[in-house]
Amino acid sequence: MGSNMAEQHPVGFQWVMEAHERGAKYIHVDPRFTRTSAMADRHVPIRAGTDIAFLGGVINYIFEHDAWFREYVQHYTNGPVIVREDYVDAEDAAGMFSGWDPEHGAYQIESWGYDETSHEAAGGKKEQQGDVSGEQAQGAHGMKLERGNPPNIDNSMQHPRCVLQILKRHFARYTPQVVSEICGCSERDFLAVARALCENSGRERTSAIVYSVGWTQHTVGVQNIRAASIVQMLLGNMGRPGGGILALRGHANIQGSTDIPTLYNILPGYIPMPHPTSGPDLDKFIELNGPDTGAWGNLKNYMVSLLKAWWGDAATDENNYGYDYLPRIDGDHSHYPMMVKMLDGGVQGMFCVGQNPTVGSANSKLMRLALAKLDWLVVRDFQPTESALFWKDSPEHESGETRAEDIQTEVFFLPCAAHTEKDGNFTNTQRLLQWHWKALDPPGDARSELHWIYHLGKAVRDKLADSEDPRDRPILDLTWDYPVEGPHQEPNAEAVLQEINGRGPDGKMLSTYEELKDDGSTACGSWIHCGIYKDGVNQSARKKPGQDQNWIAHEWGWAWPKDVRILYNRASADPDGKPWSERKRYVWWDGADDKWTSLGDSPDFPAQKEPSFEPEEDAKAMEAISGDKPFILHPDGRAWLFAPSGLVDGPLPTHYEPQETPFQNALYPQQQNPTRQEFPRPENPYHPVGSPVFPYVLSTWRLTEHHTSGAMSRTVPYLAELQPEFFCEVSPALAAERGLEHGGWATIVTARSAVEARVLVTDRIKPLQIEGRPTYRVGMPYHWGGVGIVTGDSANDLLPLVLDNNVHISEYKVATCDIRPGRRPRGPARLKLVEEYRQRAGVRVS
Amino acid sequence: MTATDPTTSTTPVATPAPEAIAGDGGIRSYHGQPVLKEPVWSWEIPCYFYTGGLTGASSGLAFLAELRGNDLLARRAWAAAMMGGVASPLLLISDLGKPERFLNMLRMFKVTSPMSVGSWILVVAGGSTPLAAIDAWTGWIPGGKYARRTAAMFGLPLATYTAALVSNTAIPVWHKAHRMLPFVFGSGAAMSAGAATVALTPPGAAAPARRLALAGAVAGAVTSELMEHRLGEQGEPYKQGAAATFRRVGRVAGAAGALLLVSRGRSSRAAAVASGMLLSAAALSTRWSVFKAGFQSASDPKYVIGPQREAISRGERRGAARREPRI
Amino acid sequence: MTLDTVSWPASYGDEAKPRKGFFTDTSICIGCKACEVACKEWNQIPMSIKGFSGKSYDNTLALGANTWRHVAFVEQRVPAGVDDGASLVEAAARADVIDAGVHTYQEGDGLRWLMASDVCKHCTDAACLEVCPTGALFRTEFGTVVVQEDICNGCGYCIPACPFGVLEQRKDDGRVWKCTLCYDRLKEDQQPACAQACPTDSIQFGELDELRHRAEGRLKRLQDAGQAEARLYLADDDDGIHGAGAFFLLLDEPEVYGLPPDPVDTRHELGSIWSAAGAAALALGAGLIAAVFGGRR
Amino acid sequence: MSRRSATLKPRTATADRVVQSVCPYCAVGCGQKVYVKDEKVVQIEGDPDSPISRGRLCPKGAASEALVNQPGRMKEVLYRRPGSANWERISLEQATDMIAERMIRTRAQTWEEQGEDGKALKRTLGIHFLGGATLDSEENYLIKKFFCAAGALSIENQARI
Repeated sequence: MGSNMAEQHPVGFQWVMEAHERGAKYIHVDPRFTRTSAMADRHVPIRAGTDIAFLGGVINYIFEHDAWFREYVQHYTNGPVIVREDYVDAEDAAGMFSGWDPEHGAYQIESWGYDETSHEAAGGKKEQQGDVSGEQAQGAHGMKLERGNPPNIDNSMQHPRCVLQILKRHFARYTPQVVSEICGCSERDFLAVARALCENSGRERTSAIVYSVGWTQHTVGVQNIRAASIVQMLLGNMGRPGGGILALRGHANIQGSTDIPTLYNILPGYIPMPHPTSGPDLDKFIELNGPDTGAWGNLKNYMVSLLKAWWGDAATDENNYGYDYLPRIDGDHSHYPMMVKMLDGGVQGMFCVGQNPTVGSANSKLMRLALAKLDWLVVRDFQPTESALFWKDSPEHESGETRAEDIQTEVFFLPCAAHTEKDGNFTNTQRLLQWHWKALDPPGDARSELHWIYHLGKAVRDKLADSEDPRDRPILDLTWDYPVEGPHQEPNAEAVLQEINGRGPDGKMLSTYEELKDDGSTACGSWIHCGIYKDGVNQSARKKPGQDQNWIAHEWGWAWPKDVRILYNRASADPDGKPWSERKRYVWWDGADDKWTSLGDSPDFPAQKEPSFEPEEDAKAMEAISGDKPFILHPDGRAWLFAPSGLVDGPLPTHYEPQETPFQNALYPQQQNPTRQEFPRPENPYHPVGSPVFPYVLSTWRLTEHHTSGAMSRTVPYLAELQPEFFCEVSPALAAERGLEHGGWATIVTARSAVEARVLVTDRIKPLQIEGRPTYRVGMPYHWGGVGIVTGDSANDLLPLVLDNNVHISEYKVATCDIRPGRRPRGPARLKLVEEYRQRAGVRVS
Repeated sequence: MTATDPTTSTTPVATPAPEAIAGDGGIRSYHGQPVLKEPVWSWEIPCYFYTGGLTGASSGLAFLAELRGNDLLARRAWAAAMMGGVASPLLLISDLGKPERFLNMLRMFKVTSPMSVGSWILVVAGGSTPLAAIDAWTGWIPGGKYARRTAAMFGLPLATYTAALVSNTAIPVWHKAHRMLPFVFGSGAAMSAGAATVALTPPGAAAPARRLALAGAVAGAVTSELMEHRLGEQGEPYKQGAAATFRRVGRVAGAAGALLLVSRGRSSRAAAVASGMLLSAAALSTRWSVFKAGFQSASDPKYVIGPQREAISRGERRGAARREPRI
Repeated sequence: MTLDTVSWPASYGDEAKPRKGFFTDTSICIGCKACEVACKEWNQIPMSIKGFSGKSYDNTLALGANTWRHVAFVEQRVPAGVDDGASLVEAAARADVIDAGVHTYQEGDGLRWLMASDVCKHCTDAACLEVCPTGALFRTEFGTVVVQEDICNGCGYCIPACPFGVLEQRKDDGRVWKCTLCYDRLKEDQQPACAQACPTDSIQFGELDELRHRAEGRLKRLQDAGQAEARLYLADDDDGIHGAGAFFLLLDEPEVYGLPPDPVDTRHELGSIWSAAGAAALALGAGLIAAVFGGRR
Repeated sequence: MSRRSATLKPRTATADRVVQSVCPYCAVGCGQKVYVKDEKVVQIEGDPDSPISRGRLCPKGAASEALVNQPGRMKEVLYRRPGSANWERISLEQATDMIAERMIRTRAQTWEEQGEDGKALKRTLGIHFLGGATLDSEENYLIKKFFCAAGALSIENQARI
């Protein structure tokens, strides 16, 4: 669902094809009929942005047919946990949960907590506020619990306030008929999917759900995934072979980019960035951010080791290991709010490193206008991208809105090295780090990012060397001494990897994060990666041929944490440690040797902890996790059907309509996700719900033949020729309604912009019947821009910025639009056209 | 593009783009794309078909006229043969781009390749014709009579092998006509040689050339008609586009030239020249018509798929696809 | 000058290798075009942008000088079930297939999207090779058909000779180019680039006998699973080209994929072609004699 | 058989060296073998040893050689002055120096030592970083480390997009 695996991950898709060959059922639930659908046993088209309704229907079906995996749910999830009395569900409050604070437009989440937990503990850690990223804002890593146990549990799961009963009630109205009405699929199709999932789950069988940005790029992105996780927990499909929820990531190291983030709100290993609340006090930070129990109970070990890795000898017990050197976040400083701030002149400098926001980011026109407000911009790429050239050629130049001579931004373009020209790790979509070796030196001035940041850092440090200013201390005290080699003085990437892995007091490489200490004796750049250089060997560079190993291929690359290939794999055994079935054997308790053993994976559980283990009084961290609780990152070791903390928009997924939609919410008076982030301003206006001026649903997507903004494909001859022109896909019925000619041109208009595209009339984009009328859709791949071998208008110019406040990702997958035959007007007439639409639709522009 | 409502359509196989199915006769194809590639040959090739025929038949005419003792006619016919004989390789080289590419043709002798065989015929005929002609005019060439015999003998296949060449392709309008096309080309060669010689020779000495031209014209008309008749629907390309235009020009010029030749060719040198030119134009046009018809036949999938599919449905051929597993 | 054409295996004696080929199973083709790109990259084929075609996702349109692997895309409406007006028998059959979880590729939603990677067929009876006057086209020790770029003189005869429209002239250099079945890679026991890349094994490379055997098994599985439309194409010695080195499993009639339903090597009629040409030459001779001797001088 | 045909050898057999790598496009993480001859990449193809990809590649992966040798690949540093209509060339060293200066200047001008409530912020929001997801983890690590130390808080990634 929400994934086009055959097109976006063709090589990964071989495994789906192979499973299918062996008799696995394969279903594609997606608005579009894609190459993925063409291969499926069944394609169920649904309206974009209605996934929660569909999955909610599946959850309801599971309860209606008593198909849930009782033993799994009882022991491994928080289904039996009783929730606080003051919790009010969205079902009972018109689509809003308890705790809504209209003044701040945010939820106070205390009431979502487990019964008999205190305010603070129940709400998890509250160092940060609702205006920060959801994960941190509401205590991603959980709440304070005695011995890892929720205070009130009803193992019969009959208590009206136990999670399972709340869940049942919450989704009771998501009947097949309602699903069909909201999603536009047939009841028959829906029931076939629900039945297939239930029939293929249990002790003997598992089902997997695959998603991609078709789920994340919504104002309800996180809750889409939550809904799937509820399905999988109820059916017992987590932590087991052939199960799980598989996020298919679109870029070589996008998983790695969050594990070791270049993200504003987290440190390596998902440690939250500090907030001013804790002041200079490290212990306060730990107290506010880490639960006492579970793997996060050792947050201080991880944090101190990280600080030691960064500031070395300058990080001492006296100075809180340099904790105060870290900058503080007190708001949403993510990409889109920063671009808006930039548009208002609040940002002086920007680095675009292998990234092309003027094509790839939503409302790319706003991106270009914002760049023009910078003092300086640095772009690193293979060749100057649209973002590097925004001052030279841009649609706004054509429409007369901007001129090169008026743009005062200094622009640096630095040529980058290719993956073949540097050593390093990509983390693939299943957390597997695979080392790629350098084959040759980069040409000319092209350099790796490692070279760039290392030498930039050195230059800054040199310039500040004599500074007495305390704010320069963190830079000067930084451990920044990597061995360099070759004619270009390239830093040694393995030396960096060793720092990430971490060293013990003796300077030897550490083997697991369990060895990290909070006394400054260990240094580790990313606790989840601890062990990647175990025994002084680059484990991620292991390349034992797959054909010489079993299917787990444990000696190829390295997966965090602890080289675990299936996360939470303790759940592949029953509470007593026996495999759920012989057929689905994976990790089990070996009574003879008193340890967890497996088919060839690392158990994601303390190796010697018996299934019957019960924590002692006052147990902390991993000691507080029972032997039958596989989900060790949660303080209670349970998977959360109901999320008492960690989310800003509710403990349970709830159907909300997208920001722009032709329809009213059929289930609740609350139309949209109440916590979504809007940026209403003239550059980013929104369409009214159900606007007849913008009657069609617009989606953007990718093609096999191109890569994101096209910077890595429109410049490559063999890819450029496969999909040479920007096009839109429409159904024959919409083509007839609007007089669009197959193979001709169409202009697609929103209140943001108007673009032109070639018309591909196809049955693949079927109209869906919603509320008794057909909804027509316009779909567009977004790969084109003004630079490259093949060029074209950018679909992202059409989209508004509107974010899921949990993660600040914009809603790329649904907006509304109009489409008309012919090419778009040139010059200022393009603006006029958009303006005319705005007025007709009564669009609010500020 | 006529858009249809997918919910009401009952067509079992429909496609969004109308070109996905070739319009005519319900023949299925891939988006109307051609199955075959059109030849890449340019204007030189149909001209060569003409000059080859002209050379071949003229050599024969000249040789025979010598035997008959009509030396004037023979010398003029040798001139016609020489013109064609010199032009032919030049045209081929021009089409290939470089002289050495023509030499490359002589790496092998392949019976399966009419072009290979033809290259050798051309080398022999084209090589001997100028010698023969010069010898006929001057008597200077040692062994000249052998050159003349050779030219005359190889002239005959030179005039018809080009038909074998185009017939031995996958292009339906050519290949299906492989039994008739050499006769069309042979007739055309006769007409070309007759016409050229008529134009070059005083009418008093040109009687055999006139007979040859007229016989060629009549035979050409008959064989072309027969060929198109036998092609049936496959012959449609002759009635379309450039092929049809050349065909019409060929017929009109041929009829006019023949008429003029019959009526005034014996008495008026001017009329003889005019009719010779008309008939030459007719011969050239006919070759062009055949040439273009081939292109048109290749570019429309229905001419390729239609007959193949029909032969399969008639049970004459099993086709290349099979649904029954052979295990 | 040589008189004999290289044949396989006879000309190679002990050097002859088992005949190599492709089995392209279009029932598992996902239309990713990896084969097209891998081929272009390996063979360093010049870029050729044809623009937006509107023909589904196909913008390269056909095999040619600069596209040696070509992926066809065909969108079709199919009756998918009782809801869509299909016969009850058909719907029931399809439902069984769906519930059995096998072999319903490229169907669903009343639509099917056929995808198929086409390539030079490396015919047993290869008209292109036979008509080539220079010997540039030859049969290798692997039984494949290759244009030798250092011999080809661009005469263009092979182009209309090919019943599949595979060969094409490259405008700038005048020579003809097509799939070599990666002749260079074969010499080092490496797979052709397309087969190596193909993510789903839709393109299978190997010894022809083995591939044919495998294909029969696959056809039977699909037929048994209710895929009545599945068929092998060019897998038999008794077709018009005596079978191909590159053969296919298709899910519709060949012409739907742009393939001729009954391709024939014209050499099978070479005898009558030459006879007709000879007869016409003789007739011309007779005509000449008649013209010269049949009246006054 | 022509001379060329008789002596034909694949580039994979004549390469100076072959290096195991990973595809830079999507996150499946297909294994690649990179063939180098005369300090130029001459071929990139799937690595059959990879248990992830078993030697296969998609069209983008198969085009990797064309990516690294792409016709328009820029090998020089470019600089555009404020208001200028054109690029000019500068050296890498000069660019590094100029960027370092600008970072320091912006940082100084936009430094926020503390918030309105008097609590320490120790940061600048005057610099925004947006990284692509084709950067290596080691590179991201140094970027995060350095920007954090500089107080340049708003570093972001494709992962947000």
